[in-house]
Amino acid sequence: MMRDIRLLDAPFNPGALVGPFTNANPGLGGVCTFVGEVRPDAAVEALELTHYEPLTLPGMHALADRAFDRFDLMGLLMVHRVGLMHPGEPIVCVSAAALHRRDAIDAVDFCMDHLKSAAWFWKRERRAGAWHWIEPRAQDATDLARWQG
Amino acid sequence: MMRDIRLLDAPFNPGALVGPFTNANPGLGGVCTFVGEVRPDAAVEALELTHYEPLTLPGMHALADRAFDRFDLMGLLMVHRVGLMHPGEPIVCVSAAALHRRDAIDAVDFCMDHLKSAAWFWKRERRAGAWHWIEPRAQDATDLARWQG
Amino acid sequence: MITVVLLGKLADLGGAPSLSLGAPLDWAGLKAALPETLAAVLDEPRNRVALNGVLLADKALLQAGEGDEIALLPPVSGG
Amino acid sequence: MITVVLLGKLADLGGAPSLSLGAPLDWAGLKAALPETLAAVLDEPRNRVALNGVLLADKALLQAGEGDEIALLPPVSGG
Repeated sequence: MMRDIRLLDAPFNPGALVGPFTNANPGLGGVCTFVGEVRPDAAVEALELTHYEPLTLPGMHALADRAFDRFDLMGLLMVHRVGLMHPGEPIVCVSAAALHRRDAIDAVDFCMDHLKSAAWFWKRERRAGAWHWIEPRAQDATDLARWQG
Repeated sequence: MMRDIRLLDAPFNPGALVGPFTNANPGLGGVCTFVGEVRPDAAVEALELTHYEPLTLPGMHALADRAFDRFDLMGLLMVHRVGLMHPGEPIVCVSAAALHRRDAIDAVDFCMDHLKSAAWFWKRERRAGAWHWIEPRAQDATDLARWQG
Repeated sequence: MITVVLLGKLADLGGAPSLSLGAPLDWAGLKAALPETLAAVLDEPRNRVALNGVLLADKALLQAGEGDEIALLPPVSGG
Repeated sequence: MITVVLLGKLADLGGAPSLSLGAPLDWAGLKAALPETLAAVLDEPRNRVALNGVLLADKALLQAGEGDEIALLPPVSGG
């Protein structure tokens, strides 16, 4: 079982992670990968993601545990940026390897919904030289509710 | 709008397609990618996928049209192998770029379900030196029904 | 001549991936010109027919002439 | 000393990402020792508290001693 959970404080190349991850899961039927990037927004100069080490990384590991419990996975890669980021930079990469595509796709969907709404990250944007904290979005709560019950 | 729909008759490296595809969609919020490989099976020596050119490629384009209609996509990559394949070789790669992750993930899910069940491919396996045609699986029809109505 | 392309297991029943038959051909004429084991399954609704790359809604209405391509398509197994 | 780590917008209200306060501290003592604008929002249920990396079910029962780390956690915005 391949399991790679990381917080990175510098830019990363998702392809350089997903290739070796795929090769580390011989016999897989499929690999699903989601890469999120900082969206360009004319008004946003930079994005900063703060984490609290004693909660954030254990929280990601707990999420990985739940994904392994819920889906039939061979491997899971979950990498998240922290620190100062600029538009176009990858912010998150989740990759799941499984015998069957349904498990791989659903596991990525599940991990992304939880990372985007329930993970221990605090986000702020710099607009016109001033920092603004980002509030949770209603859509994130809706996405999360899909996995309950 | 980036759109890359291909049938390939030789082994390919998905990473070499997805990297340039991602770069060709500046401003994206996320990219979801699924790569399917020929699953190793002790009994299966090789897999052969036959297509009928006048239907198969237009069928993939029609599927891409439906994905663009149904989801809010910036780009779609859909590459499928034909010909003789061996376990561990990539057989399909679908990648969708969008502003929002839900569109990217759902578009890949949608395209994969349709490629696996409704696309114009005929598959056979060689076991103990003899070729056997693969029948459609009931699960494929179930997967497809998720997108109807 | 008319080219008949046989896909999937229909190629096994026909003994080759494609055949050349004399024009013209209607549905009965096609079946009469094909190996009997292949002709015997062609009326099954799950076996579809395309003429020059276009699926026929009703294969019994097939009318193929000189230079046409008929494709005989069993159920797909998918990608 | 007790380290108080302030996350997200609570760091703005506290004027720094972390503070050092004298031990021991209970919930009332912590609020009394913090800038008033920060202390004023700490009872809001959506602001959570962790002691040495463990979330408190009831922050009003906080008991922190020498060398402990208190984290004040506003709602996450997610990844």
